[in-house]
Amino acid sequence: MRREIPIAICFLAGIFYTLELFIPHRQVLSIFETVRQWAQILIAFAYVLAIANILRVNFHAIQKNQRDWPYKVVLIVSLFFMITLGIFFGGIGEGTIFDWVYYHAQYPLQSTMFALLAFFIASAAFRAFRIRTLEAALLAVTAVLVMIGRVPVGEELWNNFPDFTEWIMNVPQLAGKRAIMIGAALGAISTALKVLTGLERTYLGGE
Amino acid sequence: MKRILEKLETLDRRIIFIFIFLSIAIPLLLPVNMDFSVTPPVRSFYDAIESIPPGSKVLVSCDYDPGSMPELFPMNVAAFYHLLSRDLKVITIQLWPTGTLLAERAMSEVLKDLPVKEYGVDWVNLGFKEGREVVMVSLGTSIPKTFPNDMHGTKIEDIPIMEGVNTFDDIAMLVNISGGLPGTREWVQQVVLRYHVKLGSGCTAVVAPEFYPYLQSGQLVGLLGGMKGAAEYEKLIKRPGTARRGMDAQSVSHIVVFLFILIGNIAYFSVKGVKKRLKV
Amino acid sequence: MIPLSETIGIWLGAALTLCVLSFLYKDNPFFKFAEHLFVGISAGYWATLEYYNMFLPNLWEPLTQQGRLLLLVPFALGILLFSRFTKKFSWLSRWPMALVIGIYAGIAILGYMQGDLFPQIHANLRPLVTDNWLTSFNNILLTLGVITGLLYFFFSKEHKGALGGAAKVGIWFLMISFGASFGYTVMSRMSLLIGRVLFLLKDWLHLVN
Amino acid sequence: MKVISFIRVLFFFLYFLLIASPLSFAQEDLSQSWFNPHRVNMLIFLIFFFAIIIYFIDRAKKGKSLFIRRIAGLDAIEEAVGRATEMGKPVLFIPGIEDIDQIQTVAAMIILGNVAKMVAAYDTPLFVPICRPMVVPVAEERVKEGYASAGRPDAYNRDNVRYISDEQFAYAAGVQGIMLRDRPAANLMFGSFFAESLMLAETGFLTGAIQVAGTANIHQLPFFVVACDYTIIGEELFASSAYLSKEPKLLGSLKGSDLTKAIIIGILALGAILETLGITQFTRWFFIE
Repeated sequence: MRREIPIAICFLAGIFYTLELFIPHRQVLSIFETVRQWAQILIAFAYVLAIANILRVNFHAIQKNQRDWPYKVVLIVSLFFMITLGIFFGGIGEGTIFDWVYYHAQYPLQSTMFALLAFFIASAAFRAFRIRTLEAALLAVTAVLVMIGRVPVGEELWNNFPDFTEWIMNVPQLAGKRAIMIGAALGAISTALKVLTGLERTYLGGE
Repeated sequence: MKRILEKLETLDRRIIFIFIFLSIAIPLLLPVNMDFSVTPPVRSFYDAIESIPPGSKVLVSCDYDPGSMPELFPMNVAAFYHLLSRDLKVITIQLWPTGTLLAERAMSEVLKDLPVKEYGVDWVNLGFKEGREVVMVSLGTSIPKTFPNDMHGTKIEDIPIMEGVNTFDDIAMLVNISGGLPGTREWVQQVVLRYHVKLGSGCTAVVAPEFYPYLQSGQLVGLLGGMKGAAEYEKLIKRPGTARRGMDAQSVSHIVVFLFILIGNIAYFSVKGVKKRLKV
Repeated sequence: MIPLSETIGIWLGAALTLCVLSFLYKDNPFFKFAEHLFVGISAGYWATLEYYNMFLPNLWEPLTQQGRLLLLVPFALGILLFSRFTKKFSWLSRWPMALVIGIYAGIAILGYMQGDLFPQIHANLRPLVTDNWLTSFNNILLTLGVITGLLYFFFSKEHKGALGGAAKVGIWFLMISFGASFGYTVMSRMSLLIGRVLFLLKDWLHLVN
Repeated sequence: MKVISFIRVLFFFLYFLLIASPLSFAQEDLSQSWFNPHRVNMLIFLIFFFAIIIYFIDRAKKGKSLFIRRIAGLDAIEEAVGRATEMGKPVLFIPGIEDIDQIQTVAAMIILGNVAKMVAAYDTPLFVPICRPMVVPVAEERVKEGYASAGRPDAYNRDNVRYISDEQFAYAAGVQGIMLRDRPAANLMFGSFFAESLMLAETGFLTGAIQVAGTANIHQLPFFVVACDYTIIGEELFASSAYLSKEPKLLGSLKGSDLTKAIIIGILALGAILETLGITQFTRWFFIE
């Protein structure tokens, strides 16, 4: 029973949603929509598990006086700070403290982390674009051509550079991309089918 | 010489980081304003707005978040400026909750240059509405019913600019500043195909190539892609902004990356490093 | 006049920006602080958002105010998730998990078929000979690239002989594709850094107007 | 097994039903009808694909041995885990940043189970940082099951499956922290990745870990290719479970996928030829509104 019921639930839900595309009837669509919303509600419930997980892991770290434990305190305090602000003090709308913290702490952190990619992309290019083999050469040369072709200086060098870059994007690049997309789509569909039919059931754990 | 090359081959990445930082900071501090031409997608975006008779209404949907601000915010500002300076009326909405504040900021920057423009008469912000594609479709049935109030809670009937605006037929053009999903793709699929509205899009450089097919098929009248697209647009409307400013830094940083790739290879071939196969 | 809260905000933003950038030199206490702060704030932010945007409007309010009793089903299933906190009943939490996985696996089948498989095949069926030599060349290249690329993904045959050769050509196309995406992305990533440096130079230090 | 035979009968029934139904209809309001005729093409494909997979699974179960080519990146997982054990360092498994609604995340969970089994046999700690709440219980179950099937249920440590944050870059920062401070010797990244891919792979490279990464997100593959030791590309990610478990029925399904791929290649070639001859009906069959 511990395994059969979940597998049956998964199978029925999956088959039902596979049929969605083929049944345009309004009433059926509204059932699809309702149940899909249930799934989203369940995901909302999972946040409780997630927060419990953060607390457990970090409390254990603090308890055991693990290296860097003071930072775990920062983590837990800021987590509670945000939730308390949002739920008990004034909500999340414009002009609230919650909103202020988002714009002046979370946003700069987020965008600076994002901006680190500029550095990483440069160091990765330096290290990896060594022309060792034909494949590596294709990789490096295309990257350089596209990179230069997309900035004003590329146009200075050669008038048609932007057009050439477009051609790379639209023809050889697209061919490779399309092959991966078609293959991945087949793989994804067959994985989904295996999960639905219970051929691949290990994701549900053991007895 | 050989030792220098060996050093170069395994250069500390922090040295690369310093060069990248400088390649961006220096051009921002000391701009040379390298010239560039305007690409056709940007030109047609501009022309589409130029061809609208003054006094017409344009709907601008600002669907992005602070994460893509460096690329999209300059376009947003430029588009507002272009529309208002041509005496077109701007109605802005947002399908991303984070878009509201950004649209407000963009507008307040434009109003510094065009202080005569009046809220409710020349422009209005109807605010954010949850519902993604559903909102797009419902705008097609009725704009006032979808947005009964503006973002400050004022009733639509009391806003002069909204008089006579019912469906997309009363809108001369749609501009979408798109940071992801829902965005330009959804506007094309849900609105352009059904209601035959003119749609111009401003999007990030990463997704721009995906929208070229829409441009070719005429479902988009113009496309601004990334900071470069924004810079070209700023050039056309003759109001250089942060995108124009960023172009030197963009060029220099690309060249620096290129030079590092070159140095890496020269060092590699002269030192004849251990052959390591590229694994797929 | 800039309000005080705005000034404090800009200084806070600048300080946190520098904390994160310090990571480029090496891991250090400032980065560790910023990292843990970021994780804590953002986890709290998303949990709060989920509470307001999903739990309240889609479950709690319709259930308690409009009496839509059908919503007791997801409510009960959601509670079942918490059975994980006990040892004895934790297996019950597999029911909601199975429902979610089932629904989305079903949707994925359609999504990949409708979004990727059919449109990509459709878009690639093009005439190999046309009036325009460039179009013909492009179409031939595209067809060749997709077919050889797909051959690379054959698993049940050794990549030797003709198949091996074709798969090798396929890899070339994949490599061009990767290189192009890489080069293409450089632009966006540099723009992001430009945005951040502008914030530091303009909003914080007022060195650039 | 009765379920499967039932599906088979059901699908064949539907298939014959469809052959009888006309392929094209005029545009009309479908909100009252029970079948969308514009999507017949996809239904036929789905039935066909599934039938092929079932056929090959049947054959595999009857004991026909099935060849599968070497996938270097997947062999490397075992090697990486082995090296981590020798060095006495942990293994890090990153399952991407998307929720369980993404089939790539499900595929990552399946690989996670296989990795847990390997790790349990070696008695090496396995860290699994997670970005989405719903993935937490699934990953916990997978790891626990992996340890149990290796006969080491006692070695499972709940605290090693960690939710970090829903925020993409907070997650990346947290994972970077684990890489730098716990110094895992093997970083396995499988699933759906976005911009954080390069950040993770570069930091992992800095710490000197063996890195194996796999995703079907094409836009991130270049970054894994340049910064990781081995990259699993697109469909290989979905083939991993068959490859790692060597279970006949899964290998059978892989063979089914391959046959379908061969047919698609045939379609691409035939379609191009027909288009060249000016025959467009064939192409239209693949069009979806």
